[in-house]
Amino acid sequence: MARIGVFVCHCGTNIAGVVDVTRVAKYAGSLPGVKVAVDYKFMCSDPGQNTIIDAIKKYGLDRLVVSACSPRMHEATFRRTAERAGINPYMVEMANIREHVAWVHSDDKELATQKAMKLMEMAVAKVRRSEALSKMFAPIEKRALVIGGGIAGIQAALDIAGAGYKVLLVEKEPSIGGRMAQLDKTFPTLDCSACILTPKMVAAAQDPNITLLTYAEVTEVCGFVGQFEVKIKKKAKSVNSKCIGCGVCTTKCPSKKALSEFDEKLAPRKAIYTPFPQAVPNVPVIDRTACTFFLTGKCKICEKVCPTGAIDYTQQDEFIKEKFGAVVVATGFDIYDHSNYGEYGYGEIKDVITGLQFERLISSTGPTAGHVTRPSDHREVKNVVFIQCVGSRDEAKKRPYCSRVCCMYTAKQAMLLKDHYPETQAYVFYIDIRSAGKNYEEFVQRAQNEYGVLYLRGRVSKIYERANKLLVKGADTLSGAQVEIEADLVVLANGFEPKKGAKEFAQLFHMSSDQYGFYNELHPKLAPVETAISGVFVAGCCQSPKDIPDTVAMASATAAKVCALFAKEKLEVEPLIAGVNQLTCSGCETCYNVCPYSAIEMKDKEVKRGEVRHVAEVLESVCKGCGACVGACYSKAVDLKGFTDRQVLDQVETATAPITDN
Amino acid sequence: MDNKVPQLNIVGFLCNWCSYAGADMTGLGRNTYPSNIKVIRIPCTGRMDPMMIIEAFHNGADGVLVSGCHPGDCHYTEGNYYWRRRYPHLKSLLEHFGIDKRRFHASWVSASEGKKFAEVVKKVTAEVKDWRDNG
Amino acid sequence: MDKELQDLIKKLLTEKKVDYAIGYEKAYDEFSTRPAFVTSAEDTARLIFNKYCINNLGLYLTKLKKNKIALICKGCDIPTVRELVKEKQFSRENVIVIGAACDGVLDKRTGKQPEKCLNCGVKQPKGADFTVGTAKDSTTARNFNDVAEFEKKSSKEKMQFWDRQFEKCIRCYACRNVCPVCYCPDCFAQRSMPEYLNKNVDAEENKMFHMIRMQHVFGRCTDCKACDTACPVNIPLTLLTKKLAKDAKELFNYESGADMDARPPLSTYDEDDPESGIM
Amino acid sequence: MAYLIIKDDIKNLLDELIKVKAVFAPKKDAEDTVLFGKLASGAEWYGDSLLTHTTAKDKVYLQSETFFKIKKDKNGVFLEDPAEPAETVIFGCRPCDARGFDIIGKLFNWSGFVDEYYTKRIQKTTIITISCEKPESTCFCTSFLNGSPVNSTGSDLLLTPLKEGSCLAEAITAKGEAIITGYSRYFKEAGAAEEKAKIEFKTEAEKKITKKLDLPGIKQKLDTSFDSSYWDTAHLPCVKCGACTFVCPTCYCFDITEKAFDNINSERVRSWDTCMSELFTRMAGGVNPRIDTKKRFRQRFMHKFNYHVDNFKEELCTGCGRCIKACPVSIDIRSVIENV
Repeated sequence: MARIGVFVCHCGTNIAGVVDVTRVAKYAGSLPGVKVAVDYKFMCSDPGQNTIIDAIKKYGLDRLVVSACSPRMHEATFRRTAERAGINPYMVEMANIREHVAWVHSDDKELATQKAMKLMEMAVAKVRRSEALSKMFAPIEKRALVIGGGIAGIQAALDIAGAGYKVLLVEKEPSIGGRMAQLDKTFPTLDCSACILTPKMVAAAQDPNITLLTYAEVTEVCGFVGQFEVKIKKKAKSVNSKCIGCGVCTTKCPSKKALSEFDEKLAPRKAIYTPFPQAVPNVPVIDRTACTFFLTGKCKICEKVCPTGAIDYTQQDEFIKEKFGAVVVATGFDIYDHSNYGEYGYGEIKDVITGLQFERLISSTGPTAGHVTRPSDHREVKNVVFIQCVGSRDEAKKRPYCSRVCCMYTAKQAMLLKDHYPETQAYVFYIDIRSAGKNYEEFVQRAQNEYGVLYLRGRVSKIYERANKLLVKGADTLSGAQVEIEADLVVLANGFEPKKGAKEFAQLFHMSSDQYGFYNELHPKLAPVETAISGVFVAGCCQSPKDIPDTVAMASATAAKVCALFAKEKLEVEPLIAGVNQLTCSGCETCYNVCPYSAIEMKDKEVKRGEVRHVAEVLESVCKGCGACVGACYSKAVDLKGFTDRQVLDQVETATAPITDN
Repeated sequence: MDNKVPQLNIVGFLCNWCSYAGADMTGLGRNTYPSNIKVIRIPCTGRMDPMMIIEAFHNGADGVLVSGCHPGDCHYTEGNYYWRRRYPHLKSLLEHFGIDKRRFHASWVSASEGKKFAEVVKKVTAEVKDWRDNG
Repeated sequence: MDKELQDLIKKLLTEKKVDYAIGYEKAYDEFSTRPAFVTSAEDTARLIFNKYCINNLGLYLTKLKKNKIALICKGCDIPTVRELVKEKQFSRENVIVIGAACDGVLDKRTGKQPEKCLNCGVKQPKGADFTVGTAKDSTTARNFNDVAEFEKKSSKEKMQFWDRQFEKCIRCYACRNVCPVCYCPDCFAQRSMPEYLNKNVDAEENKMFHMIRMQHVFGRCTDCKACDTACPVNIPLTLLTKKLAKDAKELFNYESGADMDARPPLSTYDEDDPESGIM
Repeated sequence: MAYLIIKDDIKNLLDELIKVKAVFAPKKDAEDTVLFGKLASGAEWYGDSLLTHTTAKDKVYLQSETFFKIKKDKNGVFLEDPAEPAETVIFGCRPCDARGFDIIGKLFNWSGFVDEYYTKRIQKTTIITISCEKPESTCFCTSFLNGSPVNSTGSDLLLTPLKEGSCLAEAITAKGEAIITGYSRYFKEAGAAEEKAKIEFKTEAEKKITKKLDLPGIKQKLDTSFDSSYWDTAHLPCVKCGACTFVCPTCYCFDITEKAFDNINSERVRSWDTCMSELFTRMAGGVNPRIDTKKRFRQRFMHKFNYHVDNFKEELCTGCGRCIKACPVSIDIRSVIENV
């Protein structure tokens, strides 16, 4: 006979403010098999857990029900509590009376209490059928995959490698560096972006534990934590390993059709190119969509000029398949495309540029060597209008979130402009200034007070092109006046959005993403770098917009998580897996056909003395416990530990029975 | 709709990874919904044996909701695709046996769709109530 | 035709191609036949084939798994063989399918042709290893009109209809036991841990048995009507099995036992499957 | 003393009985199934079929009988008896069905043990039987001692249809007598001519039953054929469903289970079981002495025509032939035992 203890948590007033917890505990006490039922302010606290441990000892309990918050929050906590008191950790069930009751039924305390009683009763019904399960272990491939070679990926790779583990760093572009490499200076210190990034890029390239794989993409993922199997496409570079990076090919290449991605399409680039001079690795690739040879069959100049014979036009995309124990996803962001902002000219006005384009213009490595000129006629500029919140905080454009860095980078850009051209005037249209961060507010104040940047609180309603100028019409809501500024250049503070294809990429790992496509962390506060997929971590702006220090911190956090995982000898895995009762198995192979992990094996086996039958068997180390086999088996021969038919049926039975509360 | 619908029993089967987490999110966002639904956590909609739903109706459930990850988002890759096939078949079979269409529903609710979960529960409760009140 | 059949089987048995021949023999009166298991050439004289041969003998394949069998099949029984081979219950090499041309059978209870014979496209069997006799297929195609008609009823009417039927049910399990695809070693209906179904016989419990059985045979049931004709209290199970066939066709474009290569509809999926009203 | 009742008055009699008792009689439904159903009026009685699809056995020996209800809570376990059975009339069953009650009645009162559930019900039940005018090809009641289309064993009142649109009514027991005296306006005394007509009726009807089994001979054969190779092949067509046993007027095997409604309320229920089912002899731990289908098949015939005869000096069969008709593969009980 089961000896069940029921522990009802108040969660301060979170639960107790809505649910009559003493009534829930009293009702629990009336249920068959329940030996003790108590309520307590915070069950998860130390004294709370000790209450449970004491009760286990005093009443000789062998299973527990904790009526508290979501099992996703504290199931692990109470399983450990049970274990400490000598009970099998899988003899614990939680009734979620916080997220599923108190917080959602606060409008009727009586109904909420009744539901809490019912959910508790269902958990009691389930735990009555629980079975002791023993822990299982799986091997760990102590090698990490870092996807994305921006500052987040580089930092994560360096940290993991620093701890002595091997890392494969995969980057889609020909060079690592990412967005940060495109920036001129960084706020709030105004130090040169390249100066602080380049050493890290080089360090990554030189670290013996890091393997760089640029111009490559992840195409397929299977497996699970400790044992991910990842297929990676190495795109054909058309340049082989003999390349010494002398750059002659790029200089001599006659093609000028393509626009430089690195320079945000402000300048042409060659068909054979390295994205920027400091690229790592310093090996060019041929853009086959722009190369004269690939387009017309004639040219081959690069091949002729290459001193080492590194050009290989016959190279093919290559696929490799490798195993990793953990994955850091740092795939970065795109900036919002403002072409659906009618008021800013639908992206058709040449001299309305993005913030990132401005970075390239003002960067000494940029297409204009740091001279801020108008893209349309290359004239120098005098009046520059900056507009904030483009594709941020805009419900109408389905971008209601704040991109967090635009206020800061606008201030920085306005200051840089003034530094370069003291005679220019910068205007900033803003909604609010968000400058939370160390030395951030001071930085914005400097822009206004020392650099004379004119901040106008309001939105721009229209930009007209008139007589080689841009007429910017807007409202200054502080003075209440309509303003019109004759500008030479308009710089938009485009917000961040998920990288194109982010959702498809998420599906490779079965990560969830939010409605915009930013990847979901496991918990917004307590697990900000983990994902719902164990062993997959997220860093940087693929999770949400953030600045460089936050990105670096997050990257290092993922590295810490990966290292903590790799430090273990073996991986403890949940024993909640499927099992086949071969006596009742009819050998129809339905389970074998539906298993997503190929964790079912069909065997001819002697199931009874003298009776050999074709039956299914679960490969325990491969099964992930999804239960697809259970849902499909009509012989009812497969069951899922922790979610057995008996448990579910008893929950159903209890859910539909009336409350017998007296 | 009114969140108070007495004497109506709805059993909800939610997958652990998306919909259960989504329902948690409903709580975090303090969105309210009718309290008739009693949730049973399952690992995946692929685990959803149609027998369990038949048993629920047999035991006197007025309505059943099964909710899982959006197609393509299944934590276990394919479970919800199998469910997406079982659902129309089962719904049609149940209706043939006289279990009204309004009593059996399915939804996709992701871990971030707390608001959607509340909407789904409201809609399901309203449909079941409509069945009970209007036959 | 009986002679031709007997000679063929005699030959197969003499040449030791098969251990058993499963056919029909006369039962208790001239209007009834029953399955006959013949193992020797001398014994073949009792084999007959006529319009009272209503049983689907495919049922016995799962009971004699280890043997080589010559099985006499009407055209409508052959999908059963395919389905069982597909479900790995029998190896196709171990069964010789002898198709018997059939002009339609008579239900011994009513003395009438069942509906399936009126619109039969396989009176001349298709997919048999040997065929005996000739018959002309019906000119009208199989249709789901009767099911569609039933579907028009309100859910309340449907429930009342089935409640009345399952009030009659005595849970003798004849329907399950004659079903060729109900071959589970231990049917859910007789389990006790967990007890999916109570042993208690009442209309509700009976209905649940039938609902679950119908769900379990979905996409596998070949609508052979064996259960319908087996029912000692005339519950029109055909209304259910035909519904399964209709749904398999309409929802998944699948026909049980028709195509050896098609995966059963619930053991596969397509990423582009319709959402079917999922919220 | 015999009486006559006009056929038209039978419906009136039923209408009156309905007012005071639960009356079960053959009713035909939309699927042409004829079963014993509770009558709401005498007009619902369907008298044109020989045998109903199932017997009237389930009106006395319920397919699922609740022994008691159980309520379990913190204060203990409480049992509650089921409601008392109602006064019942089974109208229009056949002599073979009625004889079934006699046979299983002996079992439920065997060597001093009284099954109170069966006994209570049969005591409150009046069985009104109608003699068979047109026996069918599956009938073989005359093989049994006393077996006949006009046999009265197990009946309280026997009606034998005579040619003139009336029935001869013979009270067999006091319960039958009570019907005649209680509703005397429908009955008038019969004369010698009617008594003679009944004998003619019997001769005519028995003539139609062509199959006669040598039961003592069969019993002798069965005594020595337990290990006969006959069973190896005889069982092959059998699909091991329970149709034959569930339509049988004499099969009495049962299973006792508990039906739980929730954590608090449950019932202990006795339900019919069938020796054809693998579950029937499965024991805790999984051992099953009759796992072979052959053994289960053999058991049914051995029980009916051998073991039961040893214990009760009569066969566990009345020759109604329902099992032959209900069998999905048309297995004929007569030929199975004859061919041993």
